Amino acid sequence: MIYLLLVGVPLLVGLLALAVDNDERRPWLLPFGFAIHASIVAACWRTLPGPAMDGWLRIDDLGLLVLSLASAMLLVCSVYCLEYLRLRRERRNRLFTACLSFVLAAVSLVAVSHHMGLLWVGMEAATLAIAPLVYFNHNERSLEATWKYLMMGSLGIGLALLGTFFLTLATFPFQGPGDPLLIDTLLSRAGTLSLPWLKGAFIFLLVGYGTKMGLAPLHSWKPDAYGESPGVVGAILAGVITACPFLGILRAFQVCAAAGIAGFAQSILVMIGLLSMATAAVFIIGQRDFKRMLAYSSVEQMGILALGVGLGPAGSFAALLHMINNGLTKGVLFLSAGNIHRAFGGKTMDHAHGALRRAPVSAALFLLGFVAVTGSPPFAPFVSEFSILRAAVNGHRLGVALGFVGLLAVIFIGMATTVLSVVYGLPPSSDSKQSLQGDSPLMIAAPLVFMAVVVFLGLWLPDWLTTVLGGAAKLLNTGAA
Amino acid sequence: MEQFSQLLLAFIVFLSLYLLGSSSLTGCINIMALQGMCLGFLPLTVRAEGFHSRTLLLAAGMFILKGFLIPRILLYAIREVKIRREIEPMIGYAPSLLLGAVLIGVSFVLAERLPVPAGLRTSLLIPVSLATVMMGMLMMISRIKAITQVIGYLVFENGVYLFGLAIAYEVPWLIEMGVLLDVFVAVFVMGIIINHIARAFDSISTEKLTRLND
Amino acid sequence: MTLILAAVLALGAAALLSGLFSRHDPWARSAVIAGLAAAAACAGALAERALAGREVPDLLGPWLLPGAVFHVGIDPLSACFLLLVLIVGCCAGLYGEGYIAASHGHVPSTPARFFFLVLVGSMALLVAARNALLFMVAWETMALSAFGLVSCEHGKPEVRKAGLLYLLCTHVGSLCLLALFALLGSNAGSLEFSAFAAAPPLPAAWTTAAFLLALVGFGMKAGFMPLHIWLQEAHPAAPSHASAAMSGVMIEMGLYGLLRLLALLGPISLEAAFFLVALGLVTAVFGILFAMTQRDFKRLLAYSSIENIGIILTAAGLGCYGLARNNSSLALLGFAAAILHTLNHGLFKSLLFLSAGAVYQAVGTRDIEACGGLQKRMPWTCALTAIGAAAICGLPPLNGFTGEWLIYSWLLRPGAGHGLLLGGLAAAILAVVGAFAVVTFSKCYGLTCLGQPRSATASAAREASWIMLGPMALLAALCVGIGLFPGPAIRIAFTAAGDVARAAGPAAAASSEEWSRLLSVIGLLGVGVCALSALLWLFRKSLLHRREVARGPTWGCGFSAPTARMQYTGSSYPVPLTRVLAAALATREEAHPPVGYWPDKAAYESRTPDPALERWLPALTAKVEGWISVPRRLQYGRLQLYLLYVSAFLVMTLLWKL
Amino acid sequence: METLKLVASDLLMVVFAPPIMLGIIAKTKAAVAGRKGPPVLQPLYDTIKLLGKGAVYSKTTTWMFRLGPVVSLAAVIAAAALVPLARAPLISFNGDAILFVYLFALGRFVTITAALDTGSSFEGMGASREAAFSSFAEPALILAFASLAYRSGGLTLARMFAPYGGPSAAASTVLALGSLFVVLLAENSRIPVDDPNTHLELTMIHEVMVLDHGGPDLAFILHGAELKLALMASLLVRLVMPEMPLVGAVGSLILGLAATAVVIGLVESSMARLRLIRVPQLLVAAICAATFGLLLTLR
Repeated sequence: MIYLLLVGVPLLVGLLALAVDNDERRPWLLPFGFAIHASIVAACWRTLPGPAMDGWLRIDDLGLLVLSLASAMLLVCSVYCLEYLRLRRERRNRLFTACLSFVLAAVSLVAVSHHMGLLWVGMEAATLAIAPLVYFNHNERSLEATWKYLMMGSLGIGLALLGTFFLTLATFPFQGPGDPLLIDTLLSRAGTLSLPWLKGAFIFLLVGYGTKMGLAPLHSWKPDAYGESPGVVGAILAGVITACPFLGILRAFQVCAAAGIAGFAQSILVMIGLLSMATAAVFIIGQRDFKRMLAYSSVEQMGILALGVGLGPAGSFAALLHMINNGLTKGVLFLSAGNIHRAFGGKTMDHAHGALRRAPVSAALFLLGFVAVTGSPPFAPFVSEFSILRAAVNGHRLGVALGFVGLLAVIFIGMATTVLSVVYGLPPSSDSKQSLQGDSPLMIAAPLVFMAVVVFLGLWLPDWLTTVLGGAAKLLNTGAA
Repeated sequence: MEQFSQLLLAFIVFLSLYLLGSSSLTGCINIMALQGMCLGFLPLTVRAEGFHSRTLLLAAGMFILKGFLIPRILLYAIREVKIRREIEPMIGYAPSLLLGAVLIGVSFVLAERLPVPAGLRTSLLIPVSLATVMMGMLMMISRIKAITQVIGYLVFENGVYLFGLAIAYEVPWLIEMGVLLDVFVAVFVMGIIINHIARAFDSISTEKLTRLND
Repeated sequence: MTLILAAVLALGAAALLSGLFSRHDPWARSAVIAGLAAAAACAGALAERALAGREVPDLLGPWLLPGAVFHVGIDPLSACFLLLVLIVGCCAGLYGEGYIAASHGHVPSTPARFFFLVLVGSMALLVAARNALLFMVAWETMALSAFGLVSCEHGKPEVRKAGLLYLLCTHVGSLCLLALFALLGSNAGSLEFSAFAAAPPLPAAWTTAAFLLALVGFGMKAGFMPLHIWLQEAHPAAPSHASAAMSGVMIEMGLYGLLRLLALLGPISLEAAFFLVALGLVTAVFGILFAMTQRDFKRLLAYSSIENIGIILTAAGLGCYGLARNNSSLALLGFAAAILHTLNHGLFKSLLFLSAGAVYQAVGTRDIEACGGLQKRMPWTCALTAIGAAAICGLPPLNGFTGEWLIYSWLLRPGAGHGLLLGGLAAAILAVVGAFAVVTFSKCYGLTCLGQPRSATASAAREASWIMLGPMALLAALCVGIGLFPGPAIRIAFTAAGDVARAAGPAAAASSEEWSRLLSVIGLLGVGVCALSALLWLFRKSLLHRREVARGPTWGCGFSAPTARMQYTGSSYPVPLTRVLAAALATREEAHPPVGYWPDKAAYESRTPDPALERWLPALTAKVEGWISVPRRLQYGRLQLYLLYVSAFLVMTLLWKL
Repeated sequence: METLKLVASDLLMVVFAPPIMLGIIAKTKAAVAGRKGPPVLQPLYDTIKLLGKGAVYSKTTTWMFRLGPVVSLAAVIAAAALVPLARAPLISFNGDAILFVYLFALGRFVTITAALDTGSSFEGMGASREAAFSSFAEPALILAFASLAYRSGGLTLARMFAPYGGPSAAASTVLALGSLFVVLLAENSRIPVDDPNTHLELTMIHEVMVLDHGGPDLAFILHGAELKLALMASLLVRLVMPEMPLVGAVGSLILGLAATAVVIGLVESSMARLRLIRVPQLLVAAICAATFGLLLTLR
């Protein structure tokens, strides 16, 4: 029942949005619909609902984390959208609003599905639902971005499907009750799975979902899509849409760990994690376009997530925490970046400088978000990144630790150069800038909320969250070496 | 029966190679249609379980969809944007053919490392599907025109579908759900995109789509 | 122990209030002053208790972060630095109010107040932190608030440049510290400092790694050569009260970190100790050399901070030598010298920065060549500057001498051993540094305050307000007081050093008494010098009584119309040295000497670039650019390539792993 | 009683020995030049005369200008309290050697700032040179002190300059003597480093700094300079003087000072003034000598 609500409510909201024919009122559907969704999620926190549809739907700690992150972020972003869409009157926002709620529906499906096939379907739906959002600006650049996004996305989805088939074949010869792709079935029969097929499945799922998640070298669509879509869409892409494929990879990892080949999966994850960080470092240095810079930083964060999971139990705990911290911080960054973009009519260092004078709050938030995302205390990402570092050192993997720290340093240098030149200095002498407005209440309220949470989590990790994170990490590492 | 399926599979690989080599768009689309029909026949042959109503339905669906529906859409698309031939691809035809051969080899090597799933009538299915997948990717990589990339993507899908046949029995709905949804959606959305591309750039080539870079 | 929390909270609250009242200046001001006063009261009482040797129980609180405990405690070492933080913080903060008021909006008041209070608060928390995570939180808060201060006036491009450079350096340092604490933590199984102390010794490879990480992490903040590059850029960029706090206290926090680590982890190897001494001497020599050649007096002060850090590091290295030889008296002496000089440097350097700020506001430039003749126009400021300059040269009746004297007595101590030759040479190098300091600060003070004004603004300069002069006077009084009656300061330094040198009990107390007795004799001699000077002054007065005392122009050696432009300039003053030391300094001279019988305009300009900043760093960045430009080509926008990456990666991974 | 005598003798030393030494130097030079020369007590007469005169202060100057002479003289007198003149010094403690060096530094600092206070280009020039050259003299002094301290096992001037009969005593003593003598010449602006009675300001170092001082101030400065010379000379003498009772000690010290003065005079009349750029080389040579002495003591 509750699952039906979780997926159905946003779906309904989306359909309503399609039905309503008034650009002024339509956006107001979102906050209310999403608030209901959020309250349902809150109910899930109180008591985890049991499995439904003979085990196909079930919220475990992993799913709960992703679900809550998505619900919270979309709720705040929908509030931001009220103001944003009011400013973008020249566009019809029917498709935008509808797709936003469809995204939530698809993501909820991914989060609650306890079956690899169903999870894949949800991922597919999410991929499709986000495309119109990326294309919202309807200009050549956004078209190109959407094209690349869809091409890469469909390829990734295809590979993920192939991976799912591999997973099925790993269970052969399959007899008995239940569906072979049920997580529970897979885990319970972990011992009997055929390892070559399982390995193949993991690789295909990693590449397929990794493409959607944006791990290097599968990330190349990211800067374009993030750079050309509206800031709020960027926030959702970087915060929510990356969490779902990560969940998919985690499920595959869960099975591998249960089947006792965690080492194999971890080695690949560490490799791809460091590779992603290195790639991000290379492209962040001297990046003049601050939205593309954020995209690369997101590539880096994905790498950190993969690395964390690759570093064993402690690392996985940190990685899951980092998934949440990164989502919220990216929320701050993309929303404030969007404001700055609007305040200057450009998203490169050449157009935008001296933001602190023209859009003080957004600029300050942008600066703080940058400091936070690069892992400085007292902000939340620091906690998780430090824990990952400790996990690496405790595992006596000094090489990995060294690379991690070094890449963090390089990335910080690259980002700082761009961010500071955007935030500080004198704004360009503006002649026709009255069309470009500075801060407006709702659009700084949303990132402010995110920032508050980031600071809070950086100073105080509530124990209810810790228990869930711990449970999820335990799920990941059952039987892991 | 087994011989027949083997024959079909070999034919499918051959068709993919032919696709790699051919330059005329209509030709490509027709060959794809042909490949789709072969895919339609396969479910009846590869599995030991013989003729279920489900299998029949699946076969018919594939036959119609991949054999007729999608080719129609694609032909409509190229008529819409008025182009016939693929301009010079990124990788020439001969090299891409060679690469295709190499990829077939690779896929057989990989298939060697995987145990043959039980209940499969032919051991050829897995390598062939992998090969088709890879050649589809190769086509997406080596071609300039958006439409040919779509065709490549369809070849890739065919490969995935072939693979799905191996498990069509144990996982009743996945293959239909997955492949149909996937193919349908991908081609549909891309059709729209292509139209947009046509309008935005008055050409269907992705040459123009290289503004966003570092 | 809750007092420290009270202090930190008071400062935080004051910061928030000053931010809230950004519209009502008087309220914000009173908030600042109240916060500082409250913090001083709380933490001062605490420090007094700790230094009096009374046991102060630690304060442990739950803190829901992985591996974190909210654990603050205070021991003499902490108390010593806490005292410094408070004194300098309060003086600079009070001064800052006057400075902001007098700057007529050049200094944005809200960030200048907010970040300053946060800076002081975070430093107070830092010295009390007993858990690595808490330490890092305080450390980074300190670094970031300092960044906020540095980029207060971010309208100016050079300020932005300085801010960026500072941010990059400090973050790299912080990352090294993170790695360091990860190492220690994994060895100790916990992030508690007490656990570090109790942990088994690190594996050999890790020891080296930890040493280097600590050196870079803390040295980046303290400004060891060549990690100093940010320092001389950032300190001039910040408003002067902030520069005072940064140069007087913040960079010392790097040394506090090193000392704290030594106190926790115990002795380091002999080679490491020698390395520290050598590094300290190099830092000192080059710091003062670059200081000598600066034209901007705040840059000059920043470089001299590097020099003093070098001296302190030398002393700390000597202490480490003592530890390594487990000769506790030597260790005690070395660390005590380090801590004492840290205290002294904090005092006179912040005094000098404050007066520099006053001069900057009066003249409107930081260029020594445009100053001069200020002593007639702003007598109080210049008098205090003179005291600071004499103190920083380590001249006897003032506090600067006490620390250096301790170092000398360490180096020239009687006894035999292979270290002695090095000791003598080190002493000689210290002497050179001292002499260069005399050159530098006779230039800084003499050419800025004395002679005739070299510019119109300088001749129009006005004395600073009392709210600015008061704190400066207090600092100067402390400099003189410690110089004449060094007893208490010595005891503080020695009790603090006891923790690091692991020398406690009667022996340590005895040696502390011994040294304080000797220094008190020196102090008395200083009093004697003052008394003697006073007597001679009176003597001269009586002699000149009822004799004609004429006032005329300066004797121009026959030239009848000397002008202010004929005075010696900051560029020409150190030339005898820069010429001799050309190899080390690479001073660029821009000279257009007068030519012909009727020469037209002649000019001379000299500039000494910082090699680390202006040669090595660009070379490094160029190299890195070269490296990354190769993979950069991978992303040039072609979808086919992107697809190729995916497929290639897939096939590779399959062939490799499957 | 003993101490009273000691104080009395020291006081006499501090007040009368310095000018007389200068007189002897002048006499020696005159004698070498075949002139009659001024009376030996001439410097004393000068000082007294100057004390009797009024003063002229530049309008540019401030209190710093008047502080200079006073503090420099006071510093030197304080240094005198540390120096073992005839017997034990008035004040002696472990580490007083460093204080001795730094008291001179204090005197230099105030003299320099006083010179800069006049705003005259010549005095600025002198200040710059004084500051530069002394920064080569100080390490030599410290190194010499270091070797003496190590070999005598104590950082007090009294012990360092007491008679010493350890291994390689002679060599190290000679080296210390040599370096200290060079430092003495440099610190007291004698030829070959500086020419005290040149009349071309451009070539002066110390003298040019005090161009503007007159009357009692000049008297203070002159006496301070003479005293400084006398103190360092007496250190040299103590280095070679055997232990003996007070009277003998006073006598031999006076003789030694006179001898030193003669030597200085001979050096001055036999050598020309070095070019300014060469001065650092001389001092570096002194540093090398001191280092070598240090090596010898440690061997």
